[in-house]
Amino acid sequence: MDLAELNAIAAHERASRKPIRIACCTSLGCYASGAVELQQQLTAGVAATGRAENVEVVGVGCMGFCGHGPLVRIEPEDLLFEHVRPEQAPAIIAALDGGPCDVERGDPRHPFFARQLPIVRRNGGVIDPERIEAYIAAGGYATLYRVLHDVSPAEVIDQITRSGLRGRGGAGYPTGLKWATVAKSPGERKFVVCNGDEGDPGAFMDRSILESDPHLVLEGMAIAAYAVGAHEGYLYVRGEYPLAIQRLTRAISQARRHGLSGSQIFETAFDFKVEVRVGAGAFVCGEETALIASIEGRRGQPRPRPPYPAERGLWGCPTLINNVETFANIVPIIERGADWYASIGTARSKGTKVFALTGKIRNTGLIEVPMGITLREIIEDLGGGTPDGTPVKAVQTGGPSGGCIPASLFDTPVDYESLAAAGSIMGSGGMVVMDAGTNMVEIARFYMAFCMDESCGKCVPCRVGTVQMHHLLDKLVNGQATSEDLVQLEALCQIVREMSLCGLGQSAPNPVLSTLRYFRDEYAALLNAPSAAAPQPTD
Amino acid sequence: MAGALPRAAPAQEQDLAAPTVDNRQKILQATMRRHQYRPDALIEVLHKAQELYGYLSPTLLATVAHDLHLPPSRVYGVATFYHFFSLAPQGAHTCTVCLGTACYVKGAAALLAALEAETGLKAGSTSADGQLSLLTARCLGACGIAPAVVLDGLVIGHADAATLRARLHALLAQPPLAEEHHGSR
Amino acid sequence: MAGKLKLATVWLGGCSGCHMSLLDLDTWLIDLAALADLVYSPIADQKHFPDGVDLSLVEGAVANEEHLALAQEVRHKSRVLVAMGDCAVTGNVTALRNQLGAPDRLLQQIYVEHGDARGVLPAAPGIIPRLLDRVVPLHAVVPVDHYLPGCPPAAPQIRALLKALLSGAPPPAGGRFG
Amino acid sequence: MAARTLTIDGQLVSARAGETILEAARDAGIAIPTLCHLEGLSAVGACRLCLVEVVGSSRLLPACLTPVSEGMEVRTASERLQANRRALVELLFAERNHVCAVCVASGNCELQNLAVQVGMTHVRYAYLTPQCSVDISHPQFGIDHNRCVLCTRCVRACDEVEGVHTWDVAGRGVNARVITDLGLPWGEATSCTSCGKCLLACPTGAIFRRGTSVAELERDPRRIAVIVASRQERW
Repeated sequence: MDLAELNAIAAHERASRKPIRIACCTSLGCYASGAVELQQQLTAGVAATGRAENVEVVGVGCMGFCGHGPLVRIEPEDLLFEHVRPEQAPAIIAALDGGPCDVERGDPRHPFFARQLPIVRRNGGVIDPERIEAYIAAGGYATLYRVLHDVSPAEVIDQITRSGLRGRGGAGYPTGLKWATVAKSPGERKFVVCNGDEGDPGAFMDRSILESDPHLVLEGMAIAAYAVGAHEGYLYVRGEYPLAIQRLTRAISQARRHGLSGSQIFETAFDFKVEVRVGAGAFVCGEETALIASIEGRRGQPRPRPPYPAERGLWGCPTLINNVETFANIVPIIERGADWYASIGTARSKGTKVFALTGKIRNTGLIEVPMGITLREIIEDLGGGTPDGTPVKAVQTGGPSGGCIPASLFDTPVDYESLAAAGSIMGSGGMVVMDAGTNMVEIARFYMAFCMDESCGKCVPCRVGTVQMHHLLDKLVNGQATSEDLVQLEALCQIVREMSLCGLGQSAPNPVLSTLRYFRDEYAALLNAPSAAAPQPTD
Repeated sequence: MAGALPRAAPAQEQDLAAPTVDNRQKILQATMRRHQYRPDALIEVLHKAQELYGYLSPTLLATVAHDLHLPPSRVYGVATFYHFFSLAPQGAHTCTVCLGTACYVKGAAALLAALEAETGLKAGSTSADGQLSLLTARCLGACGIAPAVVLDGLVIGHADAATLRARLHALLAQPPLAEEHHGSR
Repeated sequence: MAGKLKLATVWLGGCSGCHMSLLDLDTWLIDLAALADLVYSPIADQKHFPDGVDLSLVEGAVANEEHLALAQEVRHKSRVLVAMGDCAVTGNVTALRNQLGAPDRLLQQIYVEHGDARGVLPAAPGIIPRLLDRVVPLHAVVPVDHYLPGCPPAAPQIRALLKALLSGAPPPAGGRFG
Repeated sequence: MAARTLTIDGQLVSARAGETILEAARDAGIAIPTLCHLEGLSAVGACRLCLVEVVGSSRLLPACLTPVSEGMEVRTASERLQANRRALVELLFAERNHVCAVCVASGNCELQNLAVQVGMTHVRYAYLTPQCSVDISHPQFGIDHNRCVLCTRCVRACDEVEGVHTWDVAGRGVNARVITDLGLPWGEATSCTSCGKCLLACPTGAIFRRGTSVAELERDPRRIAVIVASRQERW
């Protein structure tokens, strides 16, 4: 593969496009709602009405508006249809001629779409994620070509550093700094690992990126490998994401066939071989040292850091570990420059962040917004508030490691520092909206049950402390707790946070601490209360 | 409305043929060979073994340990660490309720309670006749269509108790599946 | 003699070994009698726990309803409460039954299934107290001021504790389980 | 030998480069509590008892794994550390069924000693009272999971010293258990060489030598009759 070939593929792909395009979302949400049958019906309908000459039906990645799926978009008219059933295919085809159509219409200019700034999701809902040609036609792999031929590894790292990109897995460590450390670490053999073990319940950004644009992640990993001097990579994906695994596996073999992965990429001396590793159901494997253990075929138990994986990681070799969304940012940054990227966002949090907006919210789905946008803008403007119009009570960010932010703080801008100051974390991007019907102590117990079940059992404070905290929360929810129990709960939060070995334990108390901080009255109301817990929240 | 998901196992290479009782051992051997019997392939191999046999029997674990030159206790330690691996046969049908945050906030716990009441099973257990396993999942990432339930690999979004009850009845009303469909002993 | 203190010792769910250890203090008990009056104890014939006790040593875990009621009464009427011995401090041997599940099932097994020919559950309301679901240490039901672990605590340890507490000093640290 | 000078609890301490804080402290006579650490085995930093404060680090660091550095300032016994350690020991006592009074290791047990060392007077947490098995299928040794603290010293001794790896950990979280081979009874673990290194490594009474515990001395009074009978034959 050389540049001419790459351009030829892109040109051919563009030339074979038809004037009218019916794009059908085939990502998990829509997939599970019957999108595949819908796509078949649309294809059959187009053929049956003799329009195959100028109409194409394409399966595309996630459009983001998952709560309204299956979604269908017609281009170039930019018509959006929601909740489409397979039997409505003829009506959609009829709509091509401006005919009457009773299929539910969406508004592509709705703030849910209009307020977004797609950078990593730019191809999501646009290209067919199962075809490398579609990615190449959208400019894919041209950046890798340019990097391998015209940019030195040090320059790549410099670009990433100057872009201000920070890890999108949650902690927000400066990506450029991490790359520089791995590049500097001595060693013949180095690895690049993509962390796709998106374990936070309520988060599905990485799944969506992998399902919608797998090559974007692969290209980002290849650039990273070039920059740090690695030749082998692993993509660790949750076993719960079979569709993402399938598309990723297919993407890797396509890239290999086109000489874009493996040996002598773009006929240069650069080799980069990448393998998928499938997780087997362990939240703790999102922690980087546990993830390494899992790739090595062992129990996913973390080990104390330092040494950090950048110095001693996979099989003791320097290893760069970044999250899916982080890698998805690489191509756009190199393509358009660090300055462009650094111009987006806030002083210390640059670029965009993808969030999964779920829970008691009208517009459920995936959004990509610039850093610095306020929680209120996300929840009220994009999200449209609660489905029944009642006030939002709080939003949970960061999953089991994060916290609940009350409505009174919704003017908080979304950036790493502000969310931390509000007692939560950016996390990987889950945002679960809660309304008045949500009992915050129950939510805290829910997360503690999660951490307790997911504790690997290696260190004492996390292994036993989470069980004791859960026990106390259980007593609270059941109205059997005394004020001494509450004191003990808070003390345990501190101990588990300070003494645990890895991030899972260190952050396990966060949901308790943040709900105690903002909703202490709900805890107090449960003390020695004779009645049982508030009823399970309902829709 | 539901779509079937691909199987939750590494699909790196196409297997030559659909697995039958006879060639499962061959397929497993081929998987190990493909990984050059490297110990670090243990989790990949266990994924494949479970996919082929339905669960990881002691014999199967012993074979894997032997062929990958791993201590049996390490194989057992790994197999019991990860939630995906099951050391006991699963039911002919499985019903998995997602208990992720988004589903929880939308009433997944009540949904699970309804299913437990309906089936008489506790979450994580299999009916005595081996027909149904009632399971829970951490988060399927299907938060956009919460609450989500997976019935025999079919994801059902915006699930409600009445619909699920009906679908379960329909599933269980089918003639019982033969033993080899859900792993042999 | 206005300064003489009121001392009580209480026997809940334990083997009485702690009290035996107390008796091992031999002649020092005479010195003790000079310091305090023993107003309630399994080794004294006193039916009701009196008011205004200065120091109570409690042996044994809380295993039945009578223990629970007595523990609460003792706490209420004592200025300083000491959990004496491992059963009071941790539940110890008395709490071993917690691993075997709820007591109803156990009683059924012991008295009916593996019992003598008559095979009946012991039932005498008001005489035989009902077992609690779980055996718990003393501090799980009432606030405890000091802990003296040991099974039993050695006589010199009990003496050191009594000496300190009766003179108003903090008890010596330490003590060992088992 | 490159030397490093550091301060531990205000005391100037000289250590070899590459030594851990724990080693340096012990050489200087400063006791830092440990449980999962055992000289001769790799350090895993799992029990968290040896966490210390190091000036300049926002996190507490495991003394067993943190190498000394020049000018390092370490505090091993701040009030916070003491309180946290005490809590950890209480959590361990609450986790399984540790009944010192009926334990073969009583008086010779690291967990029991730790309780004294950290000043644990009682356990503030709820006893979890799990159902734990006792495995005496091995002819020489037994394991009582009620007394196991999951320090994994047996696992490491078996793997790193004996080189067999009969032991490992199965399950996770509070349900984790040390196991032999495929989780079968120890007596059926064919990889076990009966070397007894796990017994040497165990800090509590979890792994014990059979026939030495209370009421467990194996005797066979019938052999007297056999001896007498055979003597009669000869005479």
